[in-house]
Amino acid sequence: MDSINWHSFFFLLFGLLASAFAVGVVVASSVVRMALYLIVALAATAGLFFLAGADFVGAMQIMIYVGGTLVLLVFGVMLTAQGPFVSMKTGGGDWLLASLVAGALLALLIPVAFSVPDWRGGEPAPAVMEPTATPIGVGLLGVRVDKLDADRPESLKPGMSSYLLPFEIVSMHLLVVLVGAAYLARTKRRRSPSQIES
Amino acid sequence: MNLLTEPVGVAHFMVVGAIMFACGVVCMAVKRNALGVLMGIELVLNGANINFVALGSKFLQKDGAFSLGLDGQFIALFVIVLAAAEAAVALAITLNFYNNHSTVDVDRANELKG
Amino acid sequence: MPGLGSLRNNTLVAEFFSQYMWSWAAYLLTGLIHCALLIQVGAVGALFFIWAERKVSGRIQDRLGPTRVGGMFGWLQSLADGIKLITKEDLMPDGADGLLFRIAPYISFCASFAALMALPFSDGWVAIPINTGVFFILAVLGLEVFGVILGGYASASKWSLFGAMREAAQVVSYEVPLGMCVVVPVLITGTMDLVQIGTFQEGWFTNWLILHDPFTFIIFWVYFTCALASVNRAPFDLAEAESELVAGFHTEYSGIRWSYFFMAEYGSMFAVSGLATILFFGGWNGPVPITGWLGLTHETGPIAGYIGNFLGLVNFVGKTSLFVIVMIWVRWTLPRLRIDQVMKMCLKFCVPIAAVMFLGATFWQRQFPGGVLLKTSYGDRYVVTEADTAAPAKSKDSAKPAAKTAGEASPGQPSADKTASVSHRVTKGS
Amino acid sequence: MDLDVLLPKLLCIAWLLPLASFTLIVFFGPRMGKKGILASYVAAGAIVTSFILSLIAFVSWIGANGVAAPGGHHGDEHAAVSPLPVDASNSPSPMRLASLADTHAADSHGHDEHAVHEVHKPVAYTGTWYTLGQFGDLKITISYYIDALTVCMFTMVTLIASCIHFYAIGYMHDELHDITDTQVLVTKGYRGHGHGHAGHGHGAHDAHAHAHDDAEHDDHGHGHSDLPPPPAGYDYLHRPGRFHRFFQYLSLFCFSMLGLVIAGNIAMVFVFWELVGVCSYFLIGFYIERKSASNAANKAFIVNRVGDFGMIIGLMALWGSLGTFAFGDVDGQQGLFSQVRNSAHNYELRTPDGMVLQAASDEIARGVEPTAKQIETWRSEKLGYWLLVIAGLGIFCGCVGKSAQFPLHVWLPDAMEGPTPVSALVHSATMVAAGVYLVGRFYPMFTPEVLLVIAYIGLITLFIAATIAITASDIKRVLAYSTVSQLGYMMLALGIGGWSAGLFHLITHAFFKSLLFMCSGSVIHACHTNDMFRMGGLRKKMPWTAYTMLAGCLAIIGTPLFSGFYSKDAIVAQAVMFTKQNPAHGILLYGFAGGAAMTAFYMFRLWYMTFSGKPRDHHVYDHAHESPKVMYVPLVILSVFAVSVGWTMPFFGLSLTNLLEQARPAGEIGTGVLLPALSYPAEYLSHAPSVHLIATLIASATAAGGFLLATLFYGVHKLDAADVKRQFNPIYYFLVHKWYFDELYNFIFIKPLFFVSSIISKIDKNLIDVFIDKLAVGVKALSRVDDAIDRYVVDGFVNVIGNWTYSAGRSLKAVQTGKLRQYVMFIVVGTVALTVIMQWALAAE
Repeated sequence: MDSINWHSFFFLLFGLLASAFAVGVVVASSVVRMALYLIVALAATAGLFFLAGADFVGAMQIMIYVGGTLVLLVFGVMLTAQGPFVSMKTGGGDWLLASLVAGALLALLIPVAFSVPDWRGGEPAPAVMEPTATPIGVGLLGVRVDKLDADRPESLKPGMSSYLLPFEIVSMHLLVVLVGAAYLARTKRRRSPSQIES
Repeated sequence: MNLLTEPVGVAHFMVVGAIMFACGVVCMAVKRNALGVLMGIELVLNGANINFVALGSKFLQKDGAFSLGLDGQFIALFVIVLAAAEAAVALAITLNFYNNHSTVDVDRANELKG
Repeated sequence: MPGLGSLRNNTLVAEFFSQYMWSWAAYLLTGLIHCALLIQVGAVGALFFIWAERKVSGRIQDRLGPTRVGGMFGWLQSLADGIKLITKEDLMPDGADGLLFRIAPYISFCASFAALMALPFSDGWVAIPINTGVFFILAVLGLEVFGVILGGYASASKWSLFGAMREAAQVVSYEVPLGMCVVVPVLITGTMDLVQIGTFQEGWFTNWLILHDPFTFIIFWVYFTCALASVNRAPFDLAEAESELVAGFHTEYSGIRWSYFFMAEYGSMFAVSGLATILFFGGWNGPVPITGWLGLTHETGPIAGYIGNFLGLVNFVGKTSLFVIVMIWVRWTLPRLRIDQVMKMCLKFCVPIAAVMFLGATFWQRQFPGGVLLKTSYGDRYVVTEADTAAPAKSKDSAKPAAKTAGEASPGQPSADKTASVSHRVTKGS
Repeated sequence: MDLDVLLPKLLCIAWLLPLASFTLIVFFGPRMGKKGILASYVAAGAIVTSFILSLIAFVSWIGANGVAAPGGHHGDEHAAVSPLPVDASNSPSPMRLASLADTHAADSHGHDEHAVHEVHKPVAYTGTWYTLGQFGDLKITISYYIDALTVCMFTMVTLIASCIHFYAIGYMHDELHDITDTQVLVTKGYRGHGHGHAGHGHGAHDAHAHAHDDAEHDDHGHGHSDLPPPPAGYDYLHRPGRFHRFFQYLSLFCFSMLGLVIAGNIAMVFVFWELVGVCSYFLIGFYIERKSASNAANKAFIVNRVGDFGMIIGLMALWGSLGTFAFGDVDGQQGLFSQVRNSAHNYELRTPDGMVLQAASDEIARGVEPTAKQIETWRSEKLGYWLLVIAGLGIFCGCVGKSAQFPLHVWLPDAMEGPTPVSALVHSATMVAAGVYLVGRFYPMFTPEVLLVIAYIGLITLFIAATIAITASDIKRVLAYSTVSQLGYMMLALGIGGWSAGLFHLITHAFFKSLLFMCSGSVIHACHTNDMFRMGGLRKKMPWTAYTMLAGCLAIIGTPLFSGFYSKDAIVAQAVMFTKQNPAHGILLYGFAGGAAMTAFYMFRLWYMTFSGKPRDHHVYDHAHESPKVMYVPLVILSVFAVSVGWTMPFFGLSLTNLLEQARPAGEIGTGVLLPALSYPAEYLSHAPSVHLIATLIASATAAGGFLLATLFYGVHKLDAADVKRQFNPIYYFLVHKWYFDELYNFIFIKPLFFVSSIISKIDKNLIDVFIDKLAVGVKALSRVDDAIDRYVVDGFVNVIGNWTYSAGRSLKAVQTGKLRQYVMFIVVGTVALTVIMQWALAAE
């Protein structure tokens, strides 16, 4: 027996976890359970990111997705968690239809994934893991360390831009979104009694 | 191939991504709870993210002819951040919807029916 | 094992074991050893700190605290309590969501335990050396609240639900200033690797980052406040405010599940205190460089290095415990805040102060890249070697200062060094 | 700091400060303090700071260049400044064109008697601040040309302007609140075009307001307690005060004037020339609701435009042939002066190569090679000389307009419609001085022929204006004509080669004329009338004004020891020398002397009628009062200067003439080319004691004669003016009607213009309008057709499409279920289907 490839082993572990809990999200009827499963699925995805060598993105996944997004979701659950809304049943026809469509989607996507020979794996990959936090951080500030010109190390390859502008846009976007969300979700002023009478 | 003994490739990651994507789609399609739909969106985005990261990874392809390089991670980062923003807005919309209709059933939100 | 280069140290240990058994078993064994050690930190630490809490609170309230169990000072009191908890009947309310109710304490405990995985206890003594360690600890600690929320929700009790909601609001809010505070040491050291941050402060206590500049000094106190809030300690313990919510989110819990929550709380207290120690108080580097004087470094030899590391561990745990005890002291001294005061504290004070300090530290770093008090040795230590700087086309006279700044901006491991110095050069050039 | 760095900086700041003040007031004027009172402080502060800066520049100039006139022209009077051995061609720019004794040139060309005197190039700092644009070789720049003249002018302008700013704070006080203008009648119920409408609107005229133009030219329309009731059906105009606007214009004016003075090229001069004209227009028309004021403003502007037309011709002649506008050499490029008079030829006037080539362009086109030798040949054939004459005459044309010389002098007296501080600043001290200044600045370019024209124009002007002034009854008009006359003096002086004499008189005149105007303003302020026949005996009521005005009068008539004496003396001396050398033009001296006598006569007529004797109108007399301190303190300051500005400072040896000598253009005027008989004496020759003695005698005698006559008529009433008036009735009316100039122009220009325009209007109405009408009818018919097409074809088409879209929308409506989950399904199914179809399609390929 060949020795176990631990990378593949952990991939299988995390992949199965992610898939299983993603299915769990679909199947679960309680919103809170859905949230729990989603967390596990997302955390497993973070594990997949680590396996793919994207440690910074993985950490971000945990920090923002799992930490931030889901706390927000749970927040919403708490605010709307009153008896009848926790679970709402859907008709069997809907389920059937959705499954068919999803099946078609999978049938489309999975062959596509295997259609490129290079993507099928099987060859041992380079072993050294490089930290990605610094290149990503510098890249967000406008310099792509990984795209340096071999001839002139002080400059980028022609046409290789970086992500300073998207970064700024996303920052502004986040700010606007937070303000907008706060505005949307604010407590509505109750109508005064006099208005109700009239 | 024996997945336990041979190195995995991009395709395997993409399969996981596809499964999450499909689950997300089903989730959006069958959940009547607005929060369920939201979670479906998160799953869909996450499935896409897996593809980006996998295509940018150095460990999964030998020569990297189709590799996105660090760009994959950048895109994934932006997706994560935008997903957070989207979740915040969607939650706010949901809360507003709840305030107006006293429910989070998306089937009841059909006032824009043609 | 390709791709898991971050588990390098463990790989060494595992390879040692794998001479005697199957490799997978060797890896498993390695992992188990680490886990066992870390759980000891959680469990034994909890025992000690609970005892310390009782003693401290006793002294503060002008009484003696536990005195009997275990002889002097009642130092076995916590153990006795633990045994009692384990043997207690495990209750679950009727309307509870069984799965979530059961799983919630584990989630909390796992989160605080996972945070300890990335915490270095001495130079290089860390379970998993992640080069985004700071980030990882923050992210994982943020997950602890999830268990609390699930527990509160699953209990089907309005007290629990209220407690959980309060906690969610509080923790989500305080993560923002906490993150900002943590960014400042990262900014100064140029790395998120906790080991490197610790090594950065080697030498005298003047090298500690809290004394690096006025902004770090102020931001430490903001960090400490936010840390208190994010681990739900008094005066921010609204999630378990007895006077209002019975016992908050763990009202319905008892027995061993309750004790998991308890351990999670003390575990995360230890984690944030340890983080504070590393980020601001030199980690395992003492106020006085005794290990250096005694020659207990890796340069002298592996045994001496091991002893030095052990002294560092003692140093680290001592400082961390000191912070935990300060937390205890705060708890029994200050009254609990109202929820609106908690929020106001975060949004109106902590966030702006942290933001301003962050800006200030940025400018300080720009103006005095070496800090002001930091004078001693680290400057030479991180000079990039000639091989790193000679390769790119750069004039000879400018190579030296560039190397120095690059070294200060990003000290540390050789593999990261090259990237860092290159990136620095690019930033200057563009 | 070196002077070549310091001076441009100082003067630039001094120049731009009023602009800053103007900008501030434009934007924030009405909000500056109560009713804009702060605007005056801003403007005054700016100009005072400018003055201080100019003074620093003045002092540092003296510190660097000494107080003595350069060269040995003055024999033993002044020690000659040792010339600095700096080679002008090598020195960097902005270069210090040192007093260069070009002895080599003098030796090699030592053919005439002047060559024994060293020829100096004046010290001047040139440079460029900003290049606006470059067209071929021509650079349009903001540049500077700073020499002693510039510095003196700067100090003089800012000093007088400062005094006038302070004076105006008091004088314009009424504008701080709403004003009832008794000179403007509006129909009852008219409320004006809204308060505070910007710019010079046509408010009152539009509303059929009638200018109530009686003999009284009252600057002050504000209500007295004893307002005569307005005629039935009319109201007096009631309008908000415009205090800040006044100071805004003053600031802009100061900026423009200083820019004109510091300008380093003739194009920049022209720009500021126009700006000055615009300011003058604004200020004359300050009381825009009065028809007379608005007419006067228009008149001033249009008459100036006539002169500017000539100036543009001159500019074109210069640009077309010489390719540069700059006065001095900048960045190694030869300026105008160097092209006309260069050191290689001992600074003698030579037709510049460019003009020669321009004039010889026909021959060049025919293939004659323009070699250096050929150019010399052409030059000796006087080719291009006419171009130089035309350029000079053109530039002088502009000066004629601006300095109100005959025949364009008609606007200046009417300009007295503006507030009195404006009259003092704009129409006596500075703006009208701009013309004289430009003649002085442009002096090296003028050929003897042009100078002769200048001299005669000056003579005619001074004579006409002096005669009119004798009969004028309006106190300000007397002064206005006096100004015109004095400007004539200056032009005359410049025209007969008295360069420093003319400019010296320009500066002394600026002081005493602004003093006189401000005194008259003070009187008007007190009496609320301009009419001298209603004044009298005011000396007791307003002593400060009376005696400062007396000082001004003494100065203007050239009483010994007063400043006017020195300048007039210099002019007379030059005139004596000139007529000695050119007996044919003796009239220049006699006309001059006659003018001087008339000056003395009308000035003292004015003073006596105003201040001495018995009050003629008791109503006016009772109201009269001394002006406030803010008004008479500037008077005192100015009177000090009016007396002393011509003196040579004891111990220092500092005198204005010496300073001006430092800026004297290099080279002699020489003899005329077209008029060979004409030859100009060098100015230093007139400093000979023998000439001076004659000059002093002439000047003093004429002045004394005029003064005595005035005293006889108006001081002691030995002779009755009315008798004389009766006796010379036709002449009197001829003079009262200002030589019928306005009527003449009316007949020659305006009437024909109206005639021509009426014909054109008829053509327009009967031919063009009819054609357009017919065209319109045709278009109307065409549009009917078009309308039908639009209605039935285009609209029908659009309607059909619209109906299709509508029905399609109705049938597709059902798809829009409003259910979120179905939409998700649609998206996914669509994506899958699209992919499948595409794959199928690609595979089919």
